[in-house]
Parts: sequence; C-alpha cells; structure tokens
Amino acid sequence: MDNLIALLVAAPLLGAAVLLCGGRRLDAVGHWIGTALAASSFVIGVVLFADMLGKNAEHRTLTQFLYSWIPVGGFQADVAFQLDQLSMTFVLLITGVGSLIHVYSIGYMEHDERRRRFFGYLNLFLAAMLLLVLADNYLLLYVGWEGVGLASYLLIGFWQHKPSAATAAKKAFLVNRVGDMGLSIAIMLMFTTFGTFTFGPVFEAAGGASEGKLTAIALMLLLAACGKSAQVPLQSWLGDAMEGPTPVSALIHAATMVTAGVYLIVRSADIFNAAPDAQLVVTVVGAVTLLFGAIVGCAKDDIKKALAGSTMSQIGYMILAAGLGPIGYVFAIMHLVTHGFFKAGLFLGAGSVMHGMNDEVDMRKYGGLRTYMPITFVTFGLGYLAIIGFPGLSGFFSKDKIIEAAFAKGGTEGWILGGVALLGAAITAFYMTRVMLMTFFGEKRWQPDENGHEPHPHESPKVMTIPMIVLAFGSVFAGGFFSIGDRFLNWLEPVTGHSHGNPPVSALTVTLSTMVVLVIGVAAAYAQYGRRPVPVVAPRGSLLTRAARRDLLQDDFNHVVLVRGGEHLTRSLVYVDHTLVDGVVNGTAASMGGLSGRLRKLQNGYARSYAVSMFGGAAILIAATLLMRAV
Amino acid sequence: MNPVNYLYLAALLFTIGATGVLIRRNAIVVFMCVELMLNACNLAFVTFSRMHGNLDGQVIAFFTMVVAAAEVVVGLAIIVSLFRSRHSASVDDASLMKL
Amino acid sequence: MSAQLAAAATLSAGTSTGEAFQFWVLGTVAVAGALCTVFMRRAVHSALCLAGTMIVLAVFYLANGAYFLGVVQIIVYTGAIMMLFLFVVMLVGVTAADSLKETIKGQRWLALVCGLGFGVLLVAGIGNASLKEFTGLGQANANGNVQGLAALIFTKYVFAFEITGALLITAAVGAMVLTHRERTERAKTQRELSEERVRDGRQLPPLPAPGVYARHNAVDVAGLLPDGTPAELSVMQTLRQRGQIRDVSAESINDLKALEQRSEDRLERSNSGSGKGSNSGEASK
Amino acid sequence: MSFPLLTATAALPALGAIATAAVPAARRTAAKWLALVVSLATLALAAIVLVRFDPGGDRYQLTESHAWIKAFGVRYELGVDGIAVALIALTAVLIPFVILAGWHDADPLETGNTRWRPTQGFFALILAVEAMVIISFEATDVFLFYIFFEAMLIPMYFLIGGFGDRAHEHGEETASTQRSYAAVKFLLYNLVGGLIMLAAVIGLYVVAGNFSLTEIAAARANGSLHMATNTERWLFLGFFFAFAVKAPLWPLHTWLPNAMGEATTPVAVLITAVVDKVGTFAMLRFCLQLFPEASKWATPVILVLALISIIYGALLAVGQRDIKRLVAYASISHFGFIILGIFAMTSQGQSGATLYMVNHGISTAALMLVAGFLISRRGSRLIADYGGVQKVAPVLAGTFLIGGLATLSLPGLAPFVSEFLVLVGTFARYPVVGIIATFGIVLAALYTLVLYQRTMTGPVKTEVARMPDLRVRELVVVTPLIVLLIFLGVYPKPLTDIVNPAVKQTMSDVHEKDPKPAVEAAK
Repeated sequence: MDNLIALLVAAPLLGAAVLLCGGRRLDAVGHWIGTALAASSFVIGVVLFADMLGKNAEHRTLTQFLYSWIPVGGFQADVAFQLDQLSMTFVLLITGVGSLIHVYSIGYMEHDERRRRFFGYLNLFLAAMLLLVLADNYLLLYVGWEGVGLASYLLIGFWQHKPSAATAAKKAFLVNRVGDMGLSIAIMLMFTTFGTFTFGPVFEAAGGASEGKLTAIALMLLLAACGKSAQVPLQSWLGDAMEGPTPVSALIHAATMVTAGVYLIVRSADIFNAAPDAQLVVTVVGAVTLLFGAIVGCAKDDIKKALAGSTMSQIGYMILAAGLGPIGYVFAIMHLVTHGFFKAGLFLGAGSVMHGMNDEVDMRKYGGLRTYMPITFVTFGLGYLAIIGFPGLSGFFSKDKIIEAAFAKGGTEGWILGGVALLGAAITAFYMTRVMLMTFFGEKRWQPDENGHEPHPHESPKVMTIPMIVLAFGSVFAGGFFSIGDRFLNWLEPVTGHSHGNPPVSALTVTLSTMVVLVIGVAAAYAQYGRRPVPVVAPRGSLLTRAARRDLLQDDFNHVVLVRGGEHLTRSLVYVDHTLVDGVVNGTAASMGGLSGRLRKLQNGYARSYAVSMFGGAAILIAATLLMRAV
Repeated sequence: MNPVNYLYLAALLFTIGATGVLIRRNAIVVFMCVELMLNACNLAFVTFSRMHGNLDGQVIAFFTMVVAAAEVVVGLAIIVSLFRSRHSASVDDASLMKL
Repeated sequence: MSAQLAAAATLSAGTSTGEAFQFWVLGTVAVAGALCTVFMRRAVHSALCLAGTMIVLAVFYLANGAYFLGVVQIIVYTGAIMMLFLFVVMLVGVTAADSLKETIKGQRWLALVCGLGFGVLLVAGIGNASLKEFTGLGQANANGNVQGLAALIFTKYVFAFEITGALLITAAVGAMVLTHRERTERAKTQRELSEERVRDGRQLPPLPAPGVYARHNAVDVAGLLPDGTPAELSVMQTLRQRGQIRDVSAESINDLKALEQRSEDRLERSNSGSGKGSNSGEASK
Repeated sequence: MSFPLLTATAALPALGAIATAAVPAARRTAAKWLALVVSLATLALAAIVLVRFDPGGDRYQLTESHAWIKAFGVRYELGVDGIAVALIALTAVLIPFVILAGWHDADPLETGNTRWRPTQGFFALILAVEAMVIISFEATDVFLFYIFFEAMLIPMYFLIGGFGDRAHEHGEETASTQRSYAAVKFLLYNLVGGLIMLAAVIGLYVVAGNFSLTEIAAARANGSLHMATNTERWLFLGFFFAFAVKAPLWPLHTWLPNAMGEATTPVAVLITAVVDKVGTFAMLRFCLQLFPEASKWATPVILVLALISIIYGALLAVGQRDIKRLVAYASISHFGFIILGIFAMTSQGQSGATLYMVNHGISTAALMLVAGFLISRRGSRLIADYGGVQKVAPVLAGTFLIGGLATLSLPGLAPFVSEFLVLVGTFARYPVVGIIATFGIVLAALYTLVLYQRTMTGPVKTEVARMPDLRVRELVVVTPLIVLLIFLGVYPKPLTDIVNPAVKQTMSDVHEKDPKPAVEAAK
C-alpha cells in the first residue's frame, strides 16, 4: 500500500512529461491523457483513503522512502513521502477538484491551439502540489512549493502574447520567491537547530529548542505562507494572477495552491505551538488579510478579481484559524476544503459566464444572465450561498467554527479577532451579493463590442457544466457532512491535535450574530445594486472605493518603492561598475602609459647626458666601495 | 710636504676634466678634457711609482701616453670627418641615439 | 751621473721644502690651466691652457723622479699631440667661439654636482687610504731612470709594448682611412669646368684683385667698383666667410670728395681774375 | 607501471588540437569532425577515469609521478581526488557541446566575416584549452599546475580576440575593436594574477623546498614544515589573488562581461563554465590545503567579497541590455556563491561549492548556448530587439526557459541542490551571511524572468516573425544538457558520493568540523 504514494505524484508527472515533450502529434489526444492521469491519481487517492479508513487512528500514517537525495555530512535529505490524515485530505481535494477542472478545461480551452501544453502544465501543477503535501521533510516540501510556483507561473502566463499576462506571471513568481526565501531560511534554521528538517524528528525536538529560535523558524514559515497564500504583505500578485485562464484561477488560485500556506502552518503545528508570539503574528496577518481581501473584493468590477479578493479574505480566515493554534487548526483545514469546493465552483461559474459572454469580465457589462445560463446561475448561486455562510451550506459550518474559535482564543485578542471575523463575514456577504446581483439579476447591460458583434450569452457545454454541478454539490453538503458528529474533527485530530479553548460566548450566540451580520451585508448589497440599476461605467466612488480598486495602493507602493528604487539602484550600479570598478583598472593602465612616456624623455640621445649618468654611476660605485670599506 | 698632495692634485685635475667632458659641446674641447683626465691619471701613476719605489707605475704611465696618442689620432680623425659631413664639431649634433 | 745620484738622494722618502714650494706654485698653475681648458670659449685658448697644464705636469714628473716621462711628456704630448689638436682647431676655424650656454636642461647642474661629488669621493678615498711612508725611487733609479724603464719595458712589459706598437700603427691607418676621401667620379677637365661656369652664369673673368689704391694693398680690403662700392668677390673666400673684410669704400669716397673740393677751390681762384676783367669790359662800353 | 590514464586524458585533446590545426584550410568540415571525435574520445577517457576512481580509496588516485626539472625538484605529478574527477568529467562533457554549438561560428562562409579566419584554428584552440584545463585539474605539483594555469591564457586570448559573432549592433569594425579590447583585458587581468601567483609559488618553494602538493600538505599536516604566520598569509594571498581573478571575485570581475560579451557564445561558455572553474577549484585544492591557517584568517574578508559578488552581480545582471553580458553578470553572482561555499568551511558548503561548479557549468552552458542560437538568428545581442519569440519558436523558448530556471536554481534542477547546500553550509557557521546570500535567489529570479519576459513573451516583433525553431544540431546540443540538469537535480547522489570524501579530507586539512546543531548541543 505504501508504494502507491509515489504513484500519486508519478501519474500526473508522467502526464506532464508526455504532454510537454510529446510534440504536436499529441495535440488531438493530449487533453484526454492529461485528464485520465489526473483522474487516475484521484483514484489512487481514493484507494489509499479507503485503506486508511480501514485502520485505526494510530496507524494511519503511511510513509514511503524512495532514495537518499542529498547526503552531505550531517545534511541528509531524502526523497520520502508521508501520508497521514492531513495529507490525505489535501490529496483528495487536489486530485478531486483537479480532475474536475481538467474535465472543465477540455471544454473551456477547446478553441486554444495550445491546449495540450495547457494540460501538461495542469498535470505538472498537480504533481508539484501532491509532492508538496506528501513530502516527509521540509526540503522536499520546498521542491513541491517551488514546483507549484513554477506551474502557476506557466499557467498565469499561458497567454504569453498578452504582455499583461506575462507581467502578471513574472510578478507572481517573484513575490512567491520572496516567500520561498522565508521557507529556505526556515529550513536552514531547522538544520542548524535540530540537525535535520524531516517532519518527525523536528517536531519531536521542537520542545528542546529555545523559544527565540522557534519563533524565528515560525516567522520564516509564516513569510513563506504569506507568499504562497497571498497574505498581506505579499498578497499583491493574486489579483493580477487572474490573467490566467479561468480554470487555472479556479484550481490554483482558489482551491489548492494558495491554500498551501495554511497547510504549511498546520503541518508545522508543533513549532507554532511552541512559539506563541509567532502565532499571534499569524492571527494578525490572517485578520488583516481577511479584511483587506474583503474590501478589495467589494470594489472590483472584474468578476474574477472580485472573486480573487474573496479568495484572499477566505484564506485570511484560514490563516487566522491556523494562528489560533490547536483551537483552530482543524477548522482552518475544514474551511480550506469547503472553500475549495465553493470557490472552485464560483470560479468555474465565472468562467462559464465569460465563456458565454465572449470573455467579457466586467460585471457592469453583465446583468440578467440567469435566464440565459440557468445551470451556471444555479451552481454559482449555490456557491454564493455557501461562501456567505447561508445556514446549512458548507461555508456556514466552516466559517462559523472559525469565528467561534477566534472568540475562543480568549482575552482581548479573542474579542478583537472574533470581531474582525464577524466584520469579514458581513463584508463577504456584501460583495458576494454584489457579484451575484450584478451578474445574474437586473436588466442586461451588454452592448456590441467595437467590431460590432453582440455577445449572445449561452449555456456552456456539458463538459463544463457537469464539474460545476459536482462542485455545487460539494459546496452544499460538504460542510454539513464534515461537521455532523464532528467527523472532520475526529479525522484530523490525531495529526493536528485539538482543544476547545474557553469560549467567552456560547456557540449559539456566535452563530446568531453571524446570521445578523450576514443579513445586514446582503441587505446593504441589495440596497446598493438590487434596487437601483447598475451604471455601466463605474462611478468615481469614494476614496476608499478608489483605493480598493487599486488593491488598496499596494501595487503603487511596490511600484514606487521596489520597482523604481530597484531600477535606479541597478542603473547606478551599472554606471559604478563601468566607471569606478572598471575605471580604476583602466586608469592604472593609462597612468602606466603616461609614466613610461615621461621616462622615455630621459633617453634624449645626447651623448653628454648619457655621460652624466655614467659619471654619476661611477661616483655612486666609489661611494659604495668606500662605504663597504668603512663598514 | 707629503707627496700625497700629488694624488690630491691628480684627483682634482681628473674631476675638472670629467666635468669639462660633461659641460662642453665642442668635440675638440671635450677631447682635450679627456686628455686632461688621462694626464691626471699619469700623475697619479708616477706618484705611486715613487711611493712604492719601483718603476712599474711609470711604465704604465708611459703606456697610457702611447694609448692616449693613438686615441687622439683616431679621435681627431673622427672629429674632422664629422666636421666635414656636418660643418660643426658639436657633440650634440650627433644626437641620433634617440628613440 | 753623480747629478742623478744626487737627485736620487733627494728623492728619498721625504720631500724638500723646495719641492713643496714648487708644488704649491705649479699646482695652482696646473689647476688654473685645467679650469681654463674647461671654461675658455675658444678652442684655441683651451688648447693652449691645456698645453700649459701639461708642461706643469711634466715638471711634476721630473720632480717625482720620472725623468724619462717628464721629457716624453713635453716632447710627445705638449709637442706632438697638442699640436695635432691645434691643427684640427685651425681646420675647424680658430676664431669660432662656441657659446657656453647649456642646451640640455639640467645638464650643467647635474654635471657640476656629479663632478663635485666625484671629486669629494676621490679625495675622501685618498684621504682614508693610509699613504704615509714613501720608499722613494732611490735604488729604482740607481742606474738611471731610462735604463730602469727600458729594463722593465723590454722584459716584463715587452708584450704590452709590442701590442702598443700594433695599436699605434692601427691608429695611424685608422686616422688615414677616416680622413681620406676616395674620389668617386672622374675629375672634370678645364673645358667642362669653364662650360659649367658659363652655364650657371658665374664670374667668367678672373676675380678682381683686392687692395686698390696704394694705401690699401692688404688682401682683406675689397677692391672698389667704379661707383666706389666694395667688390666682395675681390676678397678671398675664407676671409669673406669669417667676415674679416675691411670695407674702405666709405673713406675712399670721402677722400674723393675732399679731392674734388680742393680742385674746385683751385679752379675758383683761376676763374675769379678773368671774371673781373669781363665785368670791367662791359662797364667801359 | 600501469597505463598513464590521466596523462592520456590530457594528452589526447592536445594531440587532437595539433592534428586539427594541421588540417588544410580547404577541408574545414573535416577539421570540425576531427575535433568533435577527439573531444568525444576524451569524454570516453574521462568516463574511464570516473569509473576507475574509487571514492572510498586514497585521497589522490591514478597518480603518476616522474622527475622533471631536477634542479628545482619540479616533478610531473598527476593525481585526482573526487573534486578533480567531478570537474574533469564536467569539462569532458561540455567540450563536445561547445564544439557542436560553435560548428559554424568560425566558418567564414557562415559568419560572413570579411576577414577569413581559419576554422580549424578555432577548434584546435578549443581542444588546447580543454587539454590545459584537464591537466591543471590533475596536477598535484604546484609548479606544473602553475604552468598550465597560465598557458591556458594563450589559446583563450586568441579565442576571444580572434573570433566573434556577427551579432554586434555597431558593425564589424567596432566589433573587432571591442573584441581586441576584451581579449587584452582578459589577458592582462589574468596575467597580473598569474605573476603574483608566480611570486607566491617561488616563495612556497623557498619555504618548503619542493613543489609537490602532497608532500607539502603532508608536511604541513604533521607539523614538520612550519611556516611563519606572515609568510603563510602572504603566500596565501599570492595564490588567492590569481584564483580570485580567474574565478572572478568582485572587484576583479570586470574582465568577464567584456570577454563573454565579445566572444562567440561557445567561447563564452568555455570561459565561464570551464576555464573559470580552475580558479575556484584551485582555491579548494591549493589555498586550503597549503595554507589552512591563512585561509581561516582571510575568511571574513573573502566572505564579504563573495557576498558583494552575489548581490552586485545579480543587480547588474538586472540592469543589462545585452543578453550575453547579463549571463556574464549572473555568472559573477554564481561564482560568489561558489567562493562563499568554499570558505564557509563546512562540509555542506564545500560539497555544495563543488557541485555548484559542475551544475553552474551545465546550466550556464545550456542557457548561454540557447541564447547563442537565439542571437545567431536575429543577429543582435540586445534584449530590446526581441519579443514574442515564444510564439514563433516554442522549443527554443522552452529550452531557454529551462536554462533560465536552472540559473535561478529552481528545485528539481541541478543548481538548486548545490545552491541550497552552499546556503545551508554558510548559514550553519555564519547565519547573517547566509541570510544575505539568500536574497541572491530572489534577484536571480528577477533577472532571469525579466530576460525571459522581454525576449520570449509579449507580441511578436516583426524582426523575429519568421525566426526558425531549433535545428537538429542545436537540439542535439541542448537536450543532453537539460537531461543532465534534471537528472543531477533529482538524483545528485552519484556526484555527492564522489565529492564528499574529498571534502572531508579538505575539512580535516583546515582542521574544521561542522558546527553541531543547537538542540543536540543542548542535550
């Protein structure tokens, strides 16, 4: 059974290799190969899952040692996998949603002549992501970590002929690279602290290390998480990442990759538990991003960017929960899974809408689509209800738990975090309702585009709608399935541990207040966008709105400080290198030349001046001899 | 008086001659200065021979004279041909040893 | 012979006050001569001063018991070599005085510094060499200085002597080779020369003779052309080159004027008588 | 005695060079094939060396030793340790690709150079360089090493100054002047370094009485040869300076961009991937073995310089307008990493540095050669002249991207292993230095991706519109390199197994031990 783990990774990797090296002759069947391999990986996952369920909680952790990767002195890195409940959860999510999105892409990318390549990249992503969650040491995890980064780079920039796409891809990779820096430093710290970076030993030894070191490690891990999961201050790339094809946004930038940060933190629970200060920072980051993403989401008119904002804020929830320690780990993951479902569904819905509106993304040019594309409307609507936490749907359970946990943190922190979480819930309700209304309700607002053909919205083909339906099911029932009888809790607890904390307020109160804010949010949105018609051209809006449209000026800050500053630095350095460093050398050469030119003048060809030197020489010789005699 | 003074005198004359060689431009005068130096040497030799009480010093001086004579002959010949070729006897005119 | 012995006796270790006196006097002369040799502007003067110095040195040789050398010095050096110098000097131009102005930058100072340093060092060297006692040439010159030298030259230094002989011959040949100019082309005949002269319109008739008028029959006075201007050609080329022409045209012309004046006067006087006569004649009519 | 394998490995390319040069000018193609065959044969010999070498065995194996100049006790001593074997293998692997990539570069018909240049000369010179590089990896006699370390300059000089690619924005004349400038600069820099080293070599002889690395090292180890502290330091500096110029280390680096920019791409690869490695290799073999104390004494300064090289090189790479110069500055940054690893004095650092030499050789070769193919198509080295190539020539773009990803040391490709080892090794002893060096990886991503974005993506420029994709010859060059990159990234163990024992030896030479982990120390 253990040996199957490697297959999980191998299958999509093989797919990527075949599709990318296969060449044009595979164009016809490429997408089928890719989908089949993704699905096979899912099947293997399910088999392993069934096997795991068969065992009791203690023996559920499988490991597989492939070979020793980098053995140098005390530095022993192996290629070895570890499959426990946490990993298993991710494996199922990744391969499941992944396979669905493969299917969806078959339809979505139908008219793209580079579809084979697209599926290659998708498979590559799956492989890297699985490697990430299956690795049994941080270095191997790092490989997966950067692998998904690469895949996301390739997929965001899939339409490279669009400069915006290329830039977005580069930006995503660079920002992630900053996070990766954090991860690599964390690994180095682990190596110097524990002499290893394999999960088991590290977590055992974690107790022995000084808190300072642990905090440092934890913070570095957090930096990595921020990069990958688009948390403040490294969130700026996610919005631009929407340049990629919509399935990519659904799979990578909503369901799976961006949640890797949460995985990392939960996986490193033992380290974080031992570093409370770091945990506090985590919660703060989570809370801030939560609001940040929500606010951005309210202002965007680009449907995908709006969803991206919401993704940010939802992951904010997860990070927040993960920061709460044992109280929140489980719920973080749970929300992660449910979010995986409904957010993927939402994105696929958005994709379907764009598909029908020949790639129009501006919601102000939508409106009243529910009649044109009913399935999309329904699935999207279910996803919407799920994400705002409509009672009984997935989001309701998972988010509610997180808010409770936030309060349960206790103390003023608890209140603040809980409050923020509530506020976030309200805003979520607001902007999601806004999206919903602007897209599917009201009268139609689309006009013929510049070359004059009117978009005639139509429902997407089956191959696209079926995945959406499946995901819709997920987003409806997953939460309930997990929560009833604390299934998910019992499933994960052996890995992450769990504690109830001390809730200052009863769960019921929290739920009720959530409901209240939810209603407020929806009502506000309805008042804004449901009652009165939506202007096709966005109004100037308040200062906050304008800021939010510009991602709260994050990019402007980066541009001014990093890009401009960097450009000036490099330019001046180029100048310095040419004039100073090189100048010194050339200057030396020149001065040598000048000197020799001067010495040359001594050779003036006059016999008499030569005679003088001869004579002087003679004098010196005599002097020398005399001195010798004297001494 | 101590005959060493002769040596001092010789040294003095030699130096004067040498300086002359360096200062004068006229080849003939330069030549004369060389002669002066030779003579100074001769004086020194003679004094030495008196000092050591044997005649070898004088023999050397004698040879010096002979060689000097030969040298003068050739040297003057050179000067004459030089003068013929470039109507001047200045040593600086023959400054072709420049790069 | 006895004189020589006596001389030899005097040439014992010490030196007589007479010799000291002689040394100081002649030494000064020698140094002065040397300095003049260096600093005289005309080669001739330098040569003469050098000759003087050499003679002084000859005397010193004698005083040091090198009789043969002393004589040789006077005859060969002062007599032959210096004369050779003088020949050359004359050849180059006896009056050509070369300026002592230094052309090479810093050369003079370097030279002086070096010279000074060198001299000081030499003196220092001699000074701290222990040269106290003198054996003197007593028995070396016992049976004649010349004989002694001869003995040495023809026994001990015979090879050196022979080689010097070879050297002298070589030198002589060398001097000839250097100064001898080989005629490369055929000598021109009278006709050719005269045709050449006609062709490039040079003075055809023989040159005019210098020294017109009895007063000036010297070769350095240019003859006068009819208009009284001096005829350069009438003076020999060397003098012309050296610019040693005495121009007498001006004074001779003045003399002419004076002459005419005087004849005028004389004529005046003879005319005056007749004049009166005529006047009176007109008056009688 | 047994068959002199090492001598053969070095001699074969040397003879090949002579033979190639002897080919008549009319038969250029024959010369090319001859050179290729010779380099492949050398590769085979190197493979035999690799096989015959026993990682567990003595430090120096396959040794040969003959008296050479008795008067100075100079001996012809060869021997390889793991590090040398790895680098010899690298050289032998790269040269065939260099030759293949330069197939047309020296061909007057192809390059359209008005001045006819002997093609076979080009290949003969390349083989000569290979021979010299290999023997300086093998030499265990300081003097022998020095000779070839210096002699290398001669063929390199002609390769840089004599042959350039057409791709120059200012036409052939400026190109040639620039070339000669670059060549002279290269020569002078390395010559100065070499002369200083010569002084140090002589000094070493004066102190030690012979040139044999093994004997001196042994004598140093067992204390029978004692050096005064200052003597040792001066000698160390003498050696190190030469190697730092060759490596090159900031601020002695300025010759590299000129040389790599002006030379043809194969030669540029030769410089940075093969020749410069001699410098870093020599630091590891000579500086540390002969002058352990002095090395430790100089470590802080060297680390700082290495750091500067890393950051500075990367930043300048970002600022370049010229593809080849960009790669050159990137290499400067990478050499910073190598030197950092060497002088971190940890087994991770030094193994990492050795791996880095190999990996950097391969990755730079891949990137630079593909860049060369790109340049040869468009005839310009300016990044601004490209755009949208990806759409026209996807394979070219793909290989270029892989080369770039290797340069930014993406996990899964070989350079990552070495770079991470270097970083960990440095961090273990000097945490701050390690962290600063880590910024290098971000900058690496920056310049690589910017280069890729500007050249390969975006709308298709008209000039590149009908650019052909990679030809068979070019694929033959690139594919093996990429495969090698991936293999060594996924399974570097074979390499580490060879290198580790040698590094252990070096560590013991400098009397250093890896720092112990904090927690175990706590226990």
